[in-house]
Amino acid sequence: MQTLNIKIGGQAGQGLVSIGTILIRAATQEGWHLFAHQDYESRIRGGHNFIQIRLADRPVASWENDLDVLVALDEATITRELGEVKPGGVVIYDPDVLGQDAKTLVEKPNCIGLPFARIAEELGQPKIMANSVAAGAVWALLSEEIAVLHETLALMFAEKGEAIVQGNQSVASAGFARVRELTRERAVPAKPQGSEPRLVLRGNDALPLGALAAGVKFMSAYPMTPSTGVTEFISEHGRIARVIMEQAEDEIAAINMAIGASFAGVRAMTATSGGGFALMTEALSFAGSAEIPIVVIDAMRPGPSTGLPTRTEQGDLRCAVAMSFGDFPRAVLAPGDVEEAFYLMAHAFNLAEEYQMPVVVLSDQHLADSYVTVPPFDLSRIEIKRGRVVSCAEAGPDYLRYRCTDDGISPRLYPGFGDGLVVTAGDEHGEDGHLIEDAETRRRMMEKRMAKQRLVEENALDPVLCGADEPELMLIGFGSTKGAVAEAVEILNSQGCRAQGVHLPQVFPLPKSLAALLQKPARKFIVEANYSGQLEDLIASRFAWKPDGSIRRYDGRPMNAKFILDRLPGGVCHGS
Amino acid sequence: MQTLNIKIGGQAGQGLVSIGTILIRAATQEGWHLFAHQDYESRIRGGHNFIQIRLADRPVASWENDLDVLVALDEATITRELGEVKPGGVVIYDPDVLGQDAKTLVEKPNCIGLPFARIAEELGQPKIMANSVAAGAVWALLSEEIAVLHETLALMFAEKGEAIVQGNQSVASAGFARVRELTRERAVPAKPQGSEPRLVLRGNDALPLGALAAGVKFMSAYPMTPSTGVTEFISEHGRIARVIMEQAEDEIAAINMAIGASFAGVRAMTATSGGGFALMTEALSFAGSAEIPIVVIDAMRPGPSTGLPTRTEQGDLRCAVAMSFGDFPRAVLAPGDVEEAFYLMAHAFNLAEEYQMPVVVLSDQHLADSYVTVPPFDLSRIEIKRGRVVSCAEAGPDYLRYRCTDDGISPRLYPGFGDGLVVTAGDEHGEDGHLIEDAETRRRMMEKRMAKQRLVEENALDPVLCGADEPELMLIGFGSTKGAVAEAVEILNSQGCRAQGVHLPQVFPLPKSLAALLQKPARKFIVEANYSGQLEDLIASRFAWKPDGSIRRYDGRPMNAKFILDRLPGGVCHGS
Amino acid sequence: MAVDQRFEVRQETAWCPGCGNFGIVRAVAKALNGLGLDPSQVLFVSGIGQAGKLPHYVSGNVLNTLHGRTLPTATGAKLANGDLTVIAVGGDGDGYAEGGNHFLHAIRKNVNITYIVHDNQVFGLTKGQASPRSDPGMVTGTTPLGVYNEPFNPLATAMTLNAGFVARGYAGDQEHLARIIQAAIQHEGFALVDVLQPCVTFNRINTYQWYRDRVYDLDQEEAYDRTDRQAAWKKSWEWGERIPIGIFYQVKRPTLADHYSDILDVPLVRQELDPGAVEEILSEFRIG
Amino acid sequence: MAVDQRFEVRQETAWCPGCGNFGIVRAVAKALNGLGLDPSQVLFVSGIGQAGKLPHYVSGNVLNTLHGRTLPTATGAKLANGDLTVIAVGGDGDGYAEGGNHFLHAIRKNVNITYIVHDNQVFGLTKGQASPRSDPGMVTGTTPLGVYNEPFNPLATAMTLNAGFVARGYAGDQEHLARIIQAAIQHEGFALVDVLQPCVTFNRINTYQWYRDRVYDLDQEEAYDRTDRQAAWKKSWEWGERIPIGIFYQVKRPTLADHYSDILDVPLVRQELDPGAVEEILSEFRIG
Ligand SMILES: Cc1ncc(C[n+]2csc(CCOP(=O)(O)OP(=O)(O)O)c2C)c(N)n1
Ligand SMILES: Cc1ncc(C[n+]2csc(CCOP(=O)(O)OP(=O)(O)O)c2C)c(N)n1
Ligand code: SF4
Ligand code: SF4
Ligand SMILES: [Mg+2]
Ligand SMILES: [Mg+2]
Repeated sequence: MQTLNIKIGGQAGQGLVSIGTILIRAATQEGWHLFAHQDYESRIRGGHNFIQIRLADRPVASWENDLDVLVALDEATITRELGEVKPGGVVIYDPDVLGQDAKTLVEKPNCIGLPFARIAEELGQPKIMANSVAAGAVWALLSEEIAVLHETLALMFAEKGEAIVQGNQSVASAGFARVRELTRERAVPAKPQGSEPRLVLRGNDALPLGALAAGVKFMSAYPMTPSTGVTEFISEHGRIARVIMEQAEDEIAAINMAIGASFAGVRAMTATSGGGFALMTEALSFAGSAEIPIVVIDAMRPGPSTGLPTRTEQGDLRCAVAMSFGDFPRAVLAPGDVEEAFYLMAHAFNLAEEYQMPVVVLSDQHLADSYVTVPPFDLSRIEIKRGRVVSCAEAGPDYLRYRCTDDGISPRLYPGFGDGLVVTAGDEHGEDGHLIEDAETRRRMMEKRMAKQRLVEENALDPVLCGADEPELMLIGFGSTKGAVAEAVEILNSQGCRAQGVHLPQVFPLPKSLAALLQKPARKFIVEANYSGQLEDLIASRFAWKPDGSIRRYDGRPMNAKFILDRLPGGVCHGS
Repeated sequence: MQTLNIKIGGQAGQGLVSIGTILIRAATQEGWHLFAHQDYESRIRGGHNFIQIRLADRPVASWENDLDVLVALDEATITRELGEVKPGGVVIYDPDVLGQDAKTLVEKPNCIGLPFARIAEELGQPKIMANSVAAGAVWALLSEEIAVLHETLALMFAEKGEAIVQGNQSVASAGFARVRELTRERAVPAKPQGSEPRLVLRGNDALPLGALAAGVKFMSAYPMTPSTGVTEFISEHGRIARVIMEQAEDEIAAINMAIGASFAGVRAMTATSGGGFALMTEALSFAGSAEIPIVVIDAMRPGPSTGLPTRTEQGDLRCAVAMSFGDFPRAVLAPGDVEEAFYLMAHAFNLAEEYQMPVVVLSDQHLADSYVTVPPFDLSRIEIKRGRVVSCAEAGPDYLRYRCTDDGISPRLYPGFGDGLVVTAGDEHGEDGHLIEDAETRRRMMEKRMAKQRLVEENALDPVLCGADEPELMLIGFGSTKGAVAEAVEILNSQGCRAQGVHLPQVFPLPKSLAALLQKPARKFIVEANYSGQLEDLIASRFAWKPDGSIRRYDGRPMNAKFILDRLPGGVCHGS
Repeated sequence: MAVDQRFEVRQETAWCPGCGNFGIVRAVAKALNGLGLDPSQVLFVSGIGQAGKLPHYVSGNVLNTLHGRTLPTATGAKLANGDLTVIAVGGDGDGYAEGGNHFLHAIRKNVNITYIVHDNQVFGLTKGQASPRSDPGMVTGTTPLGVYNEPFNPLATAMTLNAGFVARGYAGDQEHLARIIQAAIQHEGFALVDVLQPCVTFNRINTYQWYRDRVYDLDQEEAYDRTDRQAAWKKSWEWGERIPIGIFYQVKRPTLADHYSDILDVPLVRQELDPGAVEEILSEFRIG
Repeated sequence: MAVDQRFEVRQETAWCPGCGNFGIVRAVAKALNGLGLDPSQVLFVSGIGQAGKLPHYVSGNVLNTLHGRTLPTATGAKLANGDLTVIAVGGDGDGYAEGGNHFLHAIRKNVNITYIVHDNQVFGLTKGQASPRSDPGMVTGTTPLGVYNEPFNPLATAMTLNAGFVARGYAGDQEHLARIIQAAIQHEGFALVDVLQPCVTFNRINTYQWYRDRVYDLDQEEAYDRTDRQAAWKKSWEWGERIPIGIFYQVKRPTLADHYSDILDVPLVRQELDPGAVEEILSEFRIG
């Protein structure tokens, strides 16, 4: 596999994302597959951020440490990240922003000074076009032709008019020419094969797209990084998709509004993170008791408390599974990549409606903000299953919202859709939804609701496997570690170690099929991005089982294959 | 053991608690030990409630099913509870409130009609004194002398003046005389031995008493059954104890107010239940991150959602342990009886302050509302350990709130108590409390905080054992099932089954010493009042272990020995 | 009032005999019958408390949600199906303590619902603690030396938030209350009806007698102009010898549904779900 | 203003260059220096948002708590140690959206704290979504067709809740703002200072220029009587051509600490903890 790692570092507000987006789109157009992750601080201007793009000639799902190209828009990029550049890698920096010490650091071969803003201005363009200068400069290391980059700029700035397009193209050409000239002896990578259409998008695009495909009609949310992208996506596309996205005064209002809408008969959701998710605990329990479908996206970030708002972690798993006073049925899904995010999000609505319960979809900052190229989604795979719903005709005046059935699922009636009255309560209730106090009805209702939990477990999504079939080493993870684990497994196998990756797209209830995997004779490690081993505890409590070891990251930074491999004990594999 | 079960049933507002209290106090005075539990609906008037008092000649900690005496203030008591009366048991009912069908039911020997209100009125006293008539009537089955009952009434009504005292005494005498006359051939039980002073109180008295003994100075809460008793207790005694109890607008405000007070340097707490506890999730995580001590009482009731507000369950264990986005140290205590409630509550404050973390004390409606007689508390056992606090002199201007230490515990300074500034944040922070973004500090701070969790685990309270030392059968429980388990174990041992009870006063982190117990060769059952086996899951996740069976109750009613014994599989004991 | 009697009041309740809630539930039924509505087209959303039980005692669909969460829940339901007549019901603790934030913001959103608050000035169901509406000095389980917080004025607050319909009823005057509730339902937008409700068990201050001596109908005031917000705000502070009831303030403002009118041409709940509809949006992310 | 300079403003911040927050933090330092306070006796309690970072940039004790939870946290701290000067700081989202309920009830409690709201009319830290203070029509990430909710008027609301001190400052006028903050700190009871704060990144409507053209000092109005609540409430609606700043309303009301005066004769934090003190209460439960 040919891969190429480009990191663009700078302050918030300097246009990192713009440069990144231009390059991502152009590279995809050129035929590259890519994975690009973002690292930013909890501030609007200043600080030190980066976007890191990994290009490859086949699909990639994680990032690599060593850089082929480093683009520095600020001094910190040089002082902090220069060490990550591979021998032979290229550094492009803006000399106008470097202090004397940093300047000394770049007095090396392959370090190219390029005053991005100055170049733009010299060409009579506004400073902000520095972004295109930088993009052009990087492009020179990727291609001998600037055409695709120009095309990309034309598409991206089309709305702003011809002058802007041309301005951007001209400054990009300047950056391109300058770097091409200085790196003439350097070969550009072979142009990747294949030019089938692709999507390039982030988790925060794929999740709301999945929701829209599933027919979500109502969302309410309160902004919270890194879930805000989902919220703004639905807001932005609300008119086209005919969906209401109503900003709430707080997360409590958000989820309760969505519950109200769902009760009335539409697919409804909310999205939040950490503290906001915590505030939804009570309402989630209400949805469980009242048997109202609801889908909640929790985009995880490092806690406890406000923690590191813009970083990544998988530390909400325990509470997603446990949050509840009292027991009620639920499912917790944990997509591992952009494609899974899309399809699982649609699946979440089916689960929620078929079992009339809350479903939590765990995302995290790494999934939310990382771009990846994927084949176009297959919308025919999205099946909308609204569960057991009574038609107007069937719903006679003796309709019972909580009618006891064999499987615990009572037929739903949307209020106003028949003569029957829909009576719902979070207090314990009888089949008619009115409040009860007696022990017998209580027992029956608990059993009815929890019968659904058993069904959910029986139909739980199976683990997604990769690597060797009869492994000597098994790496088990969930959510956004999927790509890192897969790559680690691939590397291990290439080194002769029979490794297998086990990704759990559904973390609660865990699929029974996991039991068989756990009994395989391999040495097993659990890989997760939290301190205490929340997945490990979950598996332990379900299967009374402990792994041979665990690999955990809790500094707010995303996993990758190297992180995992570095932490595997020596000699863990016979092959290696 | 001689025991005697008295149930008084009637509507809310009919004075059940008054009758119960009179009898409880008088019986205690007479030398009885007792356990009395309450069963009531979520309404203020009407419905069907009862209070059930078990008298015994030695300490008892749970209730029994079969009744020696049933007092019916309403018809439902007859129609629903008559079947619980033992052969030979006595029924005292008010004929004025029975319909024809119920009247037929009480046409039996040992059923005594006594128009309580009418008797009071005939004696020229107000209707409300019906309570004392009923108390007198029951007393006639306990004692040949009314003196102690009169004394009790005198003490209880002293504040209301001599006329009221005498009125109550005279009507009590009337009830007493009437029943004595009709049951002359019936022997009263032997007067119990021992007349050392005792306390008679409920969990909802013992918990706030423990807090006051521990020096709590600030409480904020929002009313919620069954925790409200704690709140009102502190309110009522606030002036004497010099404690502020401030009613908050909601539970979020309540816990945050308490956190603010604790930060400023006082012992602070809140109390809540179910949904209110859920709403505190975010703040608990903040206290974990900012390392602010806080004690939260969660008085459990059956969920999910509003559930059965006035009933009992142990369904919040999972969330007490797990509630958090991100990992932070905490302890969860679960007193099993009134004495333990008192001492553990004081212990909770020590834990919170020594480890600078949140501590949850799980109570439940059964513990909260049940009266029991106990020896006077030994206040000399209450040691106040405020943890590592910097004195004014030590706190120089370079004070660091989150100084990294070997054990993770940073010396606390109360703001305003020295030159140093106390800087605290729920965002990830450095030793100085200011916000950070870097991975290294983040990692260090996580490790610092979680080091405390290990210490808490090492110092965890050991299981409290009862019964056989080398058991063939082990019953494991936590919280308010303690008495029921102990009695079941006692009965089993008396039947030749070597049973042992294991009560866990600390459920998180679980004590390591539990591991050894789990390895004993006995057959082990987990006894808990929830549907899904939350304690079982917790033990499983910690020790990768599963019990031989589980006994669970989830209809909102309290466990007792019979419930447990009925559910033990036949032949589980060689002895039995 | 019309003769239609489709809305029935249940006999069995969990309320105390004599409670003001009975007057409210009867007024609600009367108002709905008077409007000729069909119970299956009416949705009650209620919180937790004695007041929150009302929907269980009168015909209609019921969404009995959490303590304090009536308003966002009702807002969501109304946006999903604007054909439903949505009536939110709760106590003063529910609405002004636990639910205070939603009170502010539901008004700002101006969703077309009616909000009836049973204002008994105590937390009834939890046995009589102070509510934001308790009069200063009231002794309760949490205020042994009497209530000291400034009482919350829901009418003045609603007007400050520019609510379009702000009224007060009295549980002891069912006819008047029914008329106000009808007007509230007919008002397009958020309509607050705060109802003075004697709690015979826990509130020994604000009793039937107390109210009877004080309550008067605003309509009796010749000069009263219910479109003058400034004057209405001032009026809402009258609380002593005389206590006005009636519609304090009414103006028409655009509702939340108006903002979403292009989406809500068909109620959300009647719109088709079609995965294919996402194709257009997906194209933004397609390259090549 | 006095020469004491014990309160210093940190150079390094996470704010955007030119942000109105700089004016606020400098005014805060100036006010505190002017009052001759000692940083160790001042406690800042802040929420989450750009505004919530302020305490990290000026000398003093800091309790940087959760988004929206400044006021109850500050209330608890003040009750525990009344010797501390407690200043709560947060954004308009923090205080009027997430924290709306606490805003209502902290005012009702009238605890002696100063509450400074950085009112930039957007959610800054989460990148510019609408806040309750956004002007109608403002296009943001969550309101692509413009804000439609009725804007929240914090001054009018505070007065409706009978706050004893209600003021508005402007980040562009540090001198004036510092004076107001001093008056707020000196006021015994809850004091609200809502500060108009340009957000140069996300708010393109309410800019420095926009404010400069509109803002005027209430003190310049001869006839203005800041003890007349009715008039002050009316004044607070002036928002257009002219925007008043200054102290809108000020009266003295008993504070929360007054209610607890017998307990608070010594600050809670300085009281002895003695298990023996519970003996008297225990005796109620003793029999025999
Ligand atoms: C989150 C939460 N907190 C507290 C409670 C307990 N609770 C139930 S009803 C109630 C107050 C009732 O007062 P109000 O809303 O005025 O209704 P009322 O009973 O007076 O009609 C409270 C505090 C609850 N159910 N949920
Ligand atoms: C419970 C919770 N919800 C949401 C957030 C995310 N959040 C952080 S700051 C903020 C809003 C900031 O707006 P404002 O309070 O006006 O402060 P500003 O940044 O404008 O100064 C939000 C929504 C959070 N931290 N916690
Ligand atoms: S407690 Fe008060 S409000 Fe509740 S039902 Fe009884 S009288 Fe009515
Ligand atoms: S985003 Fe706005 S409020 Fe935040 S620092 Fe930047 S200019 Fe100031
Ligand atoms: Mg009430
Ligand atoms: Mg703001």
